[in-house]
Amino acid sequence: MSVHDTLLNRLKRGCETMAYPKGPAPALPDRHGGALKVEAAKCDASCSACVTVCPTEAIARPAGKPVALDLGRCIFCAECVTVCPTKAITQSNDHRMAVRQREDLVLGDTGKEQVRLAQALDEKLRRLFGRSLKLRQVSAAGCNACEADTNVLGTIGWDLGRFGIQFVASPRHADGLLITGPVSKNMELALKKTYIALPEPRIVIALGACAIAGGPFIGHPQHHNGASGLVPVDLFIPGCPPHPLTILDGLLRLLDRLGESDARR
Amino acid sequence: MNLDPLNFLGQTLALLLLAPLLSGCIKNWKAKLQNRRGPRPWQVYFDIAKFLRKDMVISEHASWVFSFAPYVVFLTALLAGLMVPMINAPAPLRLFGGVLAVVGLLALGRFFLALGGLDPASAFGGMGSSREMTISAIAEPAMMLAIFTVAITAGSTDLSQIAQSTQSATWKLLNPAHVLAFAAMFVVLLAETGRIPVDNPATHLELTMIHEAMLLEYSGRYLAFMEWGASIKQLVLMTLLVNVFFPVGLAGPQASVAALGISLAAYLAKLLALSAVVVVVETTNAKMRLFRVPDLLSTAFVLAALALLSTFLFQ
Amino acid sequence: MKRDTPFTLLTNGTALSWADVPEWPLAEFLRNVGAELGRGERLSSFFGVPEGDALRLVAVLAFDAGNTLAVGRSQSFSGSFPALTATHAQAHLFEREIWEQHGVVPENHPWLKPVRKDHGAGPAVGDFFRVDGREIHEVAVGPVHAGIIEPGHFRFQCAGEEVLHLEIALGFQHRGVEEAIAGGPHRATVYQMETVAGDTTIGHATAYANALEALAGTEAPLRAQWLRAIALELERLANHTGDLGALAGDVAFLPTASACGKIRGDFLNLTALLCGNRFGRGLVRPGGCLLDGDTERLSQLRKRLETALAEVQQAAAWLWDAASVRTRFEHTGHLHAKQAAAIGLVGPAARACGLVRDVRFDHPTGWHRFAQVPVSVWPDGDVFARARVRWLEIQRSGDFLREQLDAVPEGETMSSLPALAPNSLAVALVEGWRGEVCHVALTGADGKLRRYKITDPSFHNWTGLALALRGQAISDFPLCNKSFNLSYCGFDL
Amino acid sequence: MLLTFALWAYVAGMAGALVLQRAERLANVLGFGLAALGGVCGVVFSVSSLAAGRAVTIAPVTLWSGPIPDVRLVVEADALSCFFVLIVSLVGLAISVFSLGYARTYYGRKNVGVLAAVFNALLLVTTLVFIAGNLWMFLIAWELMALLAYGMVSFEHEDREARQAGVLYFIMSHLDAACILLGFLMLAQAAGDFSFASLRGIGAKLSPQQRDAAFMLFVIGFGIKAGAVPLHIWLPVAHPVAPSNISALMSGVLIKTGIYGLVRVCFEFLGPPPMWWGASLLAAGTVSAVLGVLYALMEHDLKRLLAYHSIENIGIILMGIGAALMFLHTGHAVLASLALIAGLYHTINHAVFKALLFLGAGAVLHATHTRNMEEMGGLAKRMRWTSLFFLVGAVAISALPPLNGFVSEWLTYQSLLQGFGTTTSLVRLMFPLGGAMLALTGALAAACFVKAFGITFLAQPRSDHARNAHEASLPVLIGQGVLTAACVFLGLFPTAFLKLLDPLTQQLTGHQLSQQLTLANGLVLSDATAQGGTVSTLGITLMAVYLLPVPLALWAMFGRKARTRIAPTWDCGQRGLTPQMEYTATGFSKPLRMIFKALFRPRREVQREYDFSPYFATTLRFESHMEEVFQTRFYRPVNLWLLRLSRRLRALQAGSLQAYLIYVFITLVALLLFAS
Repeated sequence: MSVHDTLLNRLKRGCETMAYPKGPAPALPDRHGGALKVEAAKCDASCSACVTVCPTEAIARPAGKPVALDLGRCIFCAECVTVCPTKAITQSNDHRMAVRQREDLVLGDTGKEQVRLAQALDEKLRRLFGRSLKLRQVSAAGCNACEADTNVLGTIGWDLGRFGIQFVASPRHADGLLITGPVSKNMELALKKTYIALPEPRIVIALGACAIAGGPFIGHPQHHNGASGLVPVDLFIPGCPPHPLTILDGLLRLLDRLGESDARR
Repeated sequence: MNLDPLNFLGQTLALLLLAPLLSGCIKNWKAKLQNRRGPRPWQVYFDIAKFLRKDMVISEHASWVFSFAPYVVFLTALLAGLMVPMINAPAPLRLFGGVLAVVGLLALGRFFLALGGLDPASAFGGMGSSREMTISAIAEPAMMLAIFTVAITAGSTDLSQIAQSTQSATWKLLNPAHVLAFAAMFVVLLAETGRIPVDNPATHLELTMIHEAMLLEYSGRYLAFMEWGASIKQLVLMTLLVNVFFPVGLAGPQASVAALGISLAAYLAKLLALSAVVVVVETTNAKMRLFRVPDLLSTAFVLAALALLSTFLFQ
Repeated sequence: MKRDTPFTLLTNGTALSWADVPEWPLAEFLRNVGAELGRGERLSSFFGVPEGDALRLVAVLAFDAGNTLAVGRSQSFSGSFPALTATHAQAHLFEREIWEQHGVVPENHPWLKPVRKDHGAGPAVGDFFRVDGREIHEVAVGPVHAGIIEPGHFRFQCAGEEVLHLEIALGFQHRGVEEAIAGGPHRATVYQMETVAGDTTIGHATAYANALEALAGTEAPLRAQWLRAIALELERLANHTGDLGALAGDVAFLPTASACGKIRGDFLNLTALLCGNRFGRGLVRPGGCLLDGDTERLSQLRKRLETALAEVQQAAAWLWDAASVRTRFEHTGHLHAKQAAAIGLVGPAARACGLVRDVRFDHPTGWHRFAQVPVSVWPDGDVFARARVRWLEIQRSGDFLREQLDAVPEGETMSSLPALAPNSLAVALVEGWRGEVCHVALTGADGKLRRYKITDPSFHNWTGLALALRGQAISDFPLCNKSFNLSYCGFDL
Repeated sequence: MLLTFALWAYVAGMAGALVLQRAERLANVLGFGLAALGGVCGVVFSVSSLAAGRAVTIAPVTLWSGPIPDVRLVVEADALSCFFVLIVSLVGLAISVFSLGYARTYYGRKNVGVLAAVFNALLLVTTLVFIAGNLWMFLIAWELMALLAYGMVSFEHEDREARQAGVLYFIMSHLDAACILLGFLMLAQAAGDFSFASLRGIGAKLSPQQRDAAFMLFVIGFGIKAGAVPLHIWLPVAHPVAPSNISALMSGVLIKTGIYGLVRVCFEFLGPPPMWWGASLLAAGTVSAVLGVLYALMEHDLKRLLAYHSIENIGIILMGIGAALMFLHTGHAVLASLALIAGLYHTINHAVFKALLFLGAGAVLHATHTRNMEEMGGLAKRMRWTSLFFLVGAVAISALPPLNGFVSEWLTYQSLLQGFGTTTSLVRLMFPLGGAMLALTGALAAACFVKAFGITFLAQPRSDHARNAHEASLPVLIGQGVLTAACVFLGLFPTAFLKLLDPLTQQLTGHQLSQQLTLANGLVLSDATAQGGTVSTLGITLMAVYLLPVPLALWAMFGRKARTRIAPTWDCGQRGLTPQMEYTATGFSKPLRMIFKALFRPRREVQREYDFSPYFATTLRFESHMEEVFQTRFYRPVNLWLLRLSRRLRALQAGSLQAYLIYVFITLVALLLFAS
């Protein structure tokens, strides 16, 4: 592989990193569906078809109140969308789902048809991590799909490094913890020790349905149904696994690096 | 004792500011060669500024040596930098040390870096220190022999003197002794700054790290000083390579402002050219097996010995 | 050719009633299994079925040469049983698992340590094997690793840089998948099957679907089987490309590492084109496939497949041309064919040691009965061989996809699944990209799943990594580990 | 006058310690106190005489003249002897202060009185060797020194290793005494008189073959004493077993008597040296330096490691002296004095930092009851001051700026570099190659002391002794402190010290070099050529302090609010790090053992036992050994040959009287033939 044809090939291909967030976001696969939208008005009180069909009991019907869909527990299997007679629950094809508070993920009340997107960090943390955020990833049970999609962010197409965001080897060098998986009992000690090893100020990101509420394994006695019980979580990114675009959007929203292009709410 | 403050202050600032920019440029170009946009060259500044602000977590096993090492690494790199001619031939601390002092200061920095790696009782730090000292033990004689070749032709170990004498006879740059010495120094540069064939600076695998393994336990401002010291050391070695072995365009002692300008431009051009060569070498080579690295460095030693022989034959 | 064997033979993806499974007293059962293993057969699955407070052992053997499977069970017993591991190393992890899950003790098992340590104390607590010698020191690479990989504990016994012994302690990813299926299939079961090992979603989901279809006595429509084969090969392409890139990344060879990272994303997007999820979630269901690809979508898939295969061809060419890469790959992490056969390796790791083992070839089921993918084998058994096998499989999967996408079968993709037959046993093997995925389903009298055993290929291969490291330099461990690239969550379930 | 007072102090100390053996505490204070007093007087005397610049400080004085004519003990002190008296007194002073505290460990166990007495005797006899005026004085003092040192090596005679080391030391000492005796007899036979004054320049009267023979005898004799390779095998065996204060004295001072003898003979007695003398010394020095440090790297016994380093530093000194002899041959007297200054400066540097390291090792030994580094660790937090002193010694011996090791090696580099231009014959290639080997030695020494300091003092304690070690007593710390101060002074103020060497170089090479070596009124050290290289360790330290505000300003500007928190070491999230997971000393140096395996010839055996299947080992044992190349390749064959020869010779003792008469007759006839 001589030097010559590496350089030649490189010049021919040019830069393959996407323009986003300066340019338009790459399209989600058409059958992906993106975030769910719940219009409580359309939902008639008597039917509870979606509640029975959801594999992770993400949909609940509190008495007297319209349907409540917890996007944190949802694994985006879209069973409820197909089975709902009145199309109260629809797919919005919107990749933006990251939130700062856990309760923002519960949709259904008036005004909460869609996810309230995450605000940026407060002034002090943003000044500190705005242009240099080093994350330490901890995989605590789960199925390795979220890790794969976080790895994809490092490839030349997404190129996370251009935002100054980098995954580092030692927690001593890290500013934040990115947790995937429902935190099995066997990984509880390791997660706590990693969190302690991080120097303050530090942030925690729960990535994927497992890390938020246990994902497809919700309720199993072998794990803690997500990281929020063990460490204070600053950012929730739902999905099973969340599309790389959703993860990147969450990270940039946290650092207020999205620019004016599509900052909504 | 002509320690004029302007030259001293100018070079100190240049060292502090240029070093992170240079390592940032190298990272950026490596990314460009992989068809990605990559981190911006001044990203290293943001990282260092953030580390300075952050809190520190120190291991319970670490002793006072652990906290002393970052300052030693940072200051020795800075001092070595002040003894190497950057823009005009007489370096600010020219009187306080020639090439032997530069090599000695860098060795002192490495000594404390290795101790800092061993202190927190983690196996990775011990592994990093052992590998770092092994590689430097083989690299130093090669570097010393290359420097001797140049020093002997110049008749002194004072860097400014060497630069000026090599500069005066321009054909001297092409004689085999000089070329061989330059090649040997280039290999030593790759080994000392932990570049790809020897060590992968951007690796994530603690078991393969050499330089990075010793920094695993550092955080906050200590880590900032360590990273900054390492980038200054890289700038010092590159300046040594560029201004002493290839001193084209280096301004003389009492140079006019115009001459200084040209010298600055020539220096930056040479520095970026050398960085480009380093980047291409890093992109087209895989990391060597750890037991092959001494063979690479012994070839550097043989190159330097041949350089020495050729001064004797061709003089 | 049918060999005379006391076991009942059945082909892959079929079921038989629980009564037809031959039953022997414990000692005789173990003697029969030992005899078959002595003849060179392979143990696909070996587990316990609790009956009251007693236990009944069930063994599923794969007669690769005979292209058939064999099943046998022991009478119920309690207390302990003579271990097979003393003479047949491939049963060692299965017996440890039986001990951990059911408490029956395998007598004089040479390495009786918990597998996942799910009751109480976490994994990697027990006493590790110690090499005695003055200059020996331990290197412990703990659950949390430097990069973005799953947690596992590696305890090296080193003399300086040389590794004398490596012991791997897993169990950190244990989520209790098997325990949750009992009494199933529940609503969440199919989703849990897809997330047993995220990068082998299609492999595990197809095995689960085949097992249930076998128990229900039906078969998925032909076009669904065709779609499953397409998705399985796309998953293999994506993972092997990712591995080639990761191997190049581990030796810091940037051109191939960066190129393959991007191309893996392209292959995942092809799967997403079919079913919306990059890992193929929501495609395979018992009874067929939930989503279908119309001609326009399939032709778009065919075109993008062509460009991706061309790019991976270019990236791999760089890798094989670079001499500095070849010196790192060759003679690293060597494993002999005899060792590989003794510990029962499967998948690319086994084929890289020269063993011809491929479920698509030995036990074809579904669409593989009609379309053949040649077996990619390489003799040396080192990191270079494992990389070459991956490269051969990428080329052959590419050819298979081109050939299949040019001849799309007709028919609908989904059929309803009748109730499961009671008291019957089904075995489903699928050649996942890491090797043989084995699902064994046993229904009770009420037609509900009484016992469901999943064996991920990593369950066989982790011992291979521990063996490959002996005598290597510790700085080569990440390279050897990535050349196997085994699943931690598939092992821990 | 001061010198006689010092000698009498030693005698009094010896006598006092012997008499008061019973009262250990008193004997300790009296013995070592008087030794310290003697040391102070010796230092003041030598510094004042060297500073005064007088060529001859004490005219020849007869101490004792016996009944046999011209068998007199004459004492004479010139600049060279004053310099070495300075070394013995300075190191003796520091060690005696150290021993006040260290000897307490022997209370009740060993006889402290004898230890103090022999210590004083050793100091007395060594000083006499340096100021010996004539042959008898020199040889008698030399022999006494060897005997006393043998006594000390087998001081802890209960363990077999010490006894064997003592025997080996005894044999080797008498081997070198024999060679020196033969050499001096050849010179005295030519000069007709035994006084050193008459021996000066005697070489001119000898035929070239005789001069070369005399030179070879002296090189072997003094080489054994100094411990140059291949005559070094006794050093790493003898020094570690002696009590720490004595091994500090032996390593710091006793091996310097070999250097003193070599300089005295080569520069004064044997006249203008041929080229091959200097070249052979330079080669021997280079080989000693490289092999010394390579063997030191492989050691995990702290004191053996330091002993091997003595061989390395002796090699560096010999390189300086060899280069000086070569320059004398080629007529470059200025360069010769530069090389000589480099050699002698390194002699005093080595005496100081090696004694400091041995004292540090002694303090650590006392705290952890073991010499094996693999059982130490974590001492930096428990023995804060000892670790600081050991670190200063380690930085000095690794020739790192700004301490004294760097200055003497800088001078050696300069002399080697300028040596390249002195001749046109191929031999000039030896200089840069010698320089490269010196660089290799320096780098390996740095690696060795990272290992020594790191494994001994840092990380977690590896044994209970190390865990509850505590700081040494005050005198022990003061002893080390004195030597640390000496290291720092010799490092930062070389120009001041070089003035003391002026009378010495004047006497030996006829040049005073301190003015040419000093620039910027004493701040900068130059290499005595017009545009030559300069270095200023004081300048570097001042600049370091001057630049310290840069990181501090950054800290103040950015990180004022940053807090520091103590947490467990990052262990990848497992249950916690055990000492077993720390790096071992042998593990640390394993890569270098692999690189230099041609020299070490490592052999490794792995015993793997398993009950049932090879995949599940029950026990695994790993042993690796290195071949002692010199013993197996050189000394053992010589031993076997000697034994065979002596067995054959025993046949001569036939036991019959007639046979013996015939032998006498034959020798008589032979002598007659020879005499005519």
